[in-house]
Amino acid sequence: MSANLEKALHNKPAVEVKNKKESRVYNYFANLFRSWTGTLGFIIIIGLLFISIFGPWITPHDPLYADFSKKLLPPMTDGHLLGTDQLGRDILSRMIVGARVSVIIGVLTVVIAGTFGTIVGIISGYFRGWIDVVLMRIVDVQLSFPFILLVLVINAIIGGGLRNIIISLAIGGWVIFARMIRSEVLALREKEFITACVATGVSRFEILFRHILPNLFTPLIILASLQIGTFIIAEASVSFLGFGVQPPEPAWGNMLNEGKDYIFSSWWLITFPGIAIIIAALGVNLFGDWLRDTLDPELKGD
Amino acid sequence: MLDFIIKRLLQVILVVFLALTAVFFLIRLSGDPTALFLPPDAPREQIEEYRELLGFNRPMHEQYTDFMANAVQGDFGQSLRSQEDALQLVIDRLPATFQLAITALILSLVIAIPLGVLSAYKRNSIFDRIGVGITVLGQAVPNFWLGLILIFFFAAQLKILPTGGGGTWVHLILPTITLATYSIARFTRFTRSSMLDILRKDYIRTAKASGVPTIPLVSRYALKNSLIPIITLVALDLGTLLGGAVITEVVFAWPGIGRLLMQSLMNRDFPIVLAAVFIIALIYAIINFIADILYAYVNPQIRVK
Amino acid sequence: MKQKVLLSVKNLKKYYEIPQGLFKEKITVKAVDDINFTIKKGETFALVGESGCGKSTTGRTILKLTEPTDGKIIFDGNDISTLPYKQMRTLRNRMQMVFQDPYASLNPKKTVREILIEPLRVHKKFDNVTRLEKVKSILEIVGLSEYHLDRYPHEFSGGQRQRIGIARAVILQPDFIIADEPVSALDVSVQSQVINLMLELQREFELTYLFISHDLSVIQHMTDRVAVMYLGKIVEIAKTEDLFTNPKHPYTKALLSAVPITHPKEKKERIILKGDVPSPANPPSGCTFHPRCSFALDICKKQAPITTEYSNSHSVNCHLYTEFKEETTHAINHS
Amino acid sequence: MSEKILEINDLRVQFKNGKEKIQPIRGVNFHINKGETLGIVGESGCGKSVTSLAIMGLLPDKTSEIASGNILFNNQNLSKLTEKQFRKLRGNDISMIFQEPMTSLNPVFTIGDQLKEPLKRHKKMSKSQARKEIISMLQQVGLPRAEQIIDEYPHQLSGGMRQRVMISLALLCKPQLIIADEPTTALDVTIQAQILDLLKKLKGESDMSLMLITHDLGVVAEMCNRVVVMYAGEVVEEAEVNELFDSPKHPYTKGLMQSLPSNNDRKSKLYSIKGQVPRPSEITVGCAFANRCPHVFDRCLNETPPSFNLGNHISKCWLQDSPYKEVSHNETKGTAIR
Repeated sequence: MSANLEKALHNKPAVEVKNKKESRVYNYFANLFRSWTGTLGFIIIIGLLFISIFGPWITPHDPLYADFSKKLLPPMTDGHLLGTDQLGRDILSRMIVGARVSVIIGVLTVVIAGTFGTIVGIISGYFRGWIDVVLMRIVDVQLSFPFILLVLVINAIIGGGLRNIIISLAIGGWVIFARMIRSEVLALREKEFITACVATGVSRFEILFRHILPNLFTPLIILASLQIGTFIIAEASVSFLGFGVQPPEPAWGNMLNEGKDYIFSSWWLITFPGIAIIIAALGVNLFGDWLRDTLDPELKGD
Repeated sequence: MLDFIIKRLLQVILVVFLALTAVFFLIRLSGDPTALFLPPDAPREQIEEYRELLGFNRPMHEQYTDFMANAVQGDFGQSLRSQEDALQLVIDRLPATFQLAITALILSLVIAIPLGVLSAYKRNSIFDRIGVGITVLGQAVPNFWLGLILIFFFAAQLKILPTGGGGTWVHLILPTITLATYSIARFTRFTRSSMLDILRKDYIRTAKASGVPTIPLVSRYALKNSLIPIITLVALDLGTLLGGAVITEVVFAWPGIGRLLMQSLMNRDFPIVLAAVFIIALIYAIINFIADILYAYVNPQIRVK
Repeated sequence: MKQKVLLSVKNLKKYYEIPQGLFKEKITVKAVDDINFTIKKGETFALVGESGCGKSTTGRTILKLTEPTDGKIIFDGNDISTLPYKQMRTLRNRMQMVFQDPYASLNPKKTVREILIEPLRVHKKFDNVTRLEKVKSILEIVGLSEYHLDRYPHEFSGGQRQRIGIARAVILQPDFIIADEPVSALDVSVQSQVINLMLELQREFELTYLFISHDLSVIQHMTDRVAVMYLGKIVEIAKTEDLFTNPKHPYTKALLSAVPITHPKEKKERIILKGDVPSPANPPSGCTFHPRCSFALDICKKQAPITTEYSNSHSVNCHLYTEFKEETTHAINHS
Repeated sequence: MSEKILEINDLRVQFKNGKEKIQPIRGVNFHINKGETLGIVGESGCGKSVTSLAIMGLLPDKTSEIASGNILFNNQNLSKLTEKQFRKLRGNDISMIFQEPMTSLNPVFTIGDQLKEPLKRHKKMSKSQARKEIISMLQQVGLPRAEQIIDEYPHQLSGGMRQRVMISLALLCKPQLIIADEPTTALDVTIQAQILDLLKKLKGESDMSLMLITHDLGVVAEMCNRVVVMYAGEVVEEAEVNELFDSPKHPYTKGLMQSLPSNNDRKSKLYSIKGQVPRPSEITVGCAFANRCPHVFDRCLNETPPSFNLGNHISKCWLQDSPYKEVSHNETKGTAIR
């Protein structure tokens, strides 16, 4: 037999296998940059994170400093790139600081609602029985009430402020996670590889932690990324209606609330914060969509 | 079928009951509303008197059972402000909200379903790009902001449409567009994805193999199949539409339930809040119930058993 | 020579209840309905039947992957039918399973190393170093190699995955393996490789197999005794050679005759059964096979047949062999 | 010499997936004579289903294309047809029976609604006429209660009954050619026997041709006149059925036959072909079967073997080199076929 034949008959040897972990990260990025929507989302997210971390140091003016002599200046005047508001505060600076509020609210709400919802979903889906019935009844009841209204009613009752808006959003948002995780766990429980674990003699506890949890990671990360956008918009809506984050603390939503009275005279008050919300929500959604397409090929095209 | 209807009705009652219970306790735990109606330096006796009058001094469980007993008879008490019947106030606002929600729903279905179908069928074409663009952008635009921008252009600049208020069809135009945008985005997305899913199915290949041309294949065959998931998703999303209606009503000063609810929340006029919660939960439950029946109608696997 | 009995199943039943709503009565599906058989140490016992006959449910019930409704499962002298989950766990190192679908039965998030070490870890066998040695040697035995250790299931073909599944089952060196359609998801050329592997492993580790399959040619090749199932019941049990040369039950005869010929010149008398298998939720009265049986007697509609020993290793559940043993057997054999 | 109804010459199909391009079909040649049953045998991924979709013009249009070669149906080149022309053929002159009777019928339409489509499209029949025709066809394929089944939904029928419905759908317009893609694979063995029996009976009643795609050599032995064996996107062997079973020439065909349990002694080690079917991306130069072949020699690894014609028996293997002569595609047409 020739050497050529030897080669053909044997599988490729174990080169490259060692660098697997690194190459996987590399692959994700290569994949990301192949999709321009994903790349755009990624860039927006990096930008948002940058602004919200370094915000206080990069604002051109003090976002809280009111100068009535300079109120309602249009954009590009007097060193105010995006103009000033009715109290003469710099809009760009307020938007930069407001970004942090949106990011904190989006991320923290997802973490809190996601954690709570995941725990409920797992308990419900894995242990079934009466506890599942009770928990899912609660979820049904909550889902039978529009999300944004629920957040509004809760926030109106418990009061405004950053902490309370996060609590209200988390109370409104956990059910989505609970329901998704539960159905995911139910589907996993029926998978043959879980049956195979039972047949091997793996304990129920280990099945949950070693086999079910790792498989929940992908759907959870996808849902979380898509929910951040929902929460950012919800917070803006609630703040716009006069609840949520209270002035003078700048948030995109309450800037719009204050600006709406000047809609006939000063268009810039309502335009720029709105665009900021759109860009943020767009970035997170695009990235979330890309994540789903990449991590969960089953759902592709959705 | 009867079995199914009874089961669903029980569920509706349970949902409304639990929603009311939750909001009732949330309100009571958040503090005593009497203080709001009296000057800050009101004497103690006056506060007590007022609490007595409104029943806030009694034990919580008694207040709750009383409230429920009355609520069952349709009595949610009187508005703390205007002393009018709370439920009646809410019901009076119902037609305006319905008008807005239904026009917006119709508008979004009329635009979204054809767009979604086209987008899925001509995948990666210009239609698809437009469809996906609308989907992505529409979901990122907060509807209150869209409302403001529309007011700015059509009312403030062009002066061709009113900024707000209700009454005529002209008043309906901007709120409808505002409210429908998000739904158009969502429904286009549902339609597209469920259509894409259906077009991959074996039975579509079978129909092609027996010579069915493209247009009936998509419009008759695949659409009927994809209606099943679309109905479910649309029904689930009507909650978002209702929620959006509240915000839209506020932006355009539309005299519907949403605006009433907002004002009552601001004023802590809790009988009205409870009555509004009751009505909204009830409407939403009924919508879902109708969706289930529709679902059974288009899906023979449920209908014929 | 009297071989030791490893497993005996007595009056095993598995019923499922399907709720029909508030006002209607639940439907009971008798997936496995009162079956009896024994498996001797070292033999390969087959369960054969068409889809929905209850053969897979039987396998899963024996391993207590679903709880039996009634009956006894006696493994190596102990009744395990009522053992709770925890006690059952410790016994599982002696009884293992190979699944049909090599794609679904391996956790996609685990590497081969993790998949194969798990049984050893769970049953606290050996220290870490020895465990890895064991994993490597079992991989070698099933025809894979060390460099596959850190790969994920999706990097393998169906045949290779089934080898991993088999390796997981044999790594604990169990006494008894239930193989549920282990080769039916595989291509013809890979099928024979896996069958060879299973036969080799049986010799090497003195395994006892319960082999569940619908493929009669595979069963004929590798099993010692066969039980034929129809609608949750066993209709015939015999030694494999006996069953294939001398089937008794009309259903077995039809089943064997339905197997396609192996050469175009072969002529085969075919019994084409009428209609479809009835729903197990609403089985026919008496003998459940009677509506499709061309030899059905009046009694078949009214009364379920009892097990009749035809010879000491061949039993049939059919009225033809209880009521009118002599004449009818003759009639059937010449029809 | 019998008339050819279908002829495929050097067909190559290309699939695009992003930048990747693969060829699941790499030069396929065969033909079907009028009235005969041709079996196409091969394992999953050998390209047998892709071939059938190419004949039907049902390849996914954006991700795949016919790279070269042609498909002649009654001397009409199908690969040049417009979608509209093709539609007139599908379900009328050529029809297809699919593998999965459970998913191949639309769940939200009644059987009658689905079956009337081809009659409406191709035969311009009125509703009542079509209904009569459908009922008689349903009876012909052995469905009891045809008058009721026509108004029922697929989920109310069993797998075997649905496959009968699929067969009646294929037969409605009395096509000249039926392509059956694994028609019995999803069915139980007793139901398979019923369906094969039905196909034989229907074949005997008309002069239509049948192209039967299967992985099961037993089904081939039962049903076919001639057999084409496919491996990794190519035809590796083609012969009359008795000839093929009596003396298979290609090592792959031999291996397939020898590895059947019924061709081995009980409990003995089965003959098996080592390794596994290559993925289309793994195929390089030389014979695609070389890495699994027990007779492999140097030439197999470097040169792709041509199809050797051994008197009505074609084998694509270097073992058949001398004393037989190589046939080019043009010659194949002339000499390989009676």
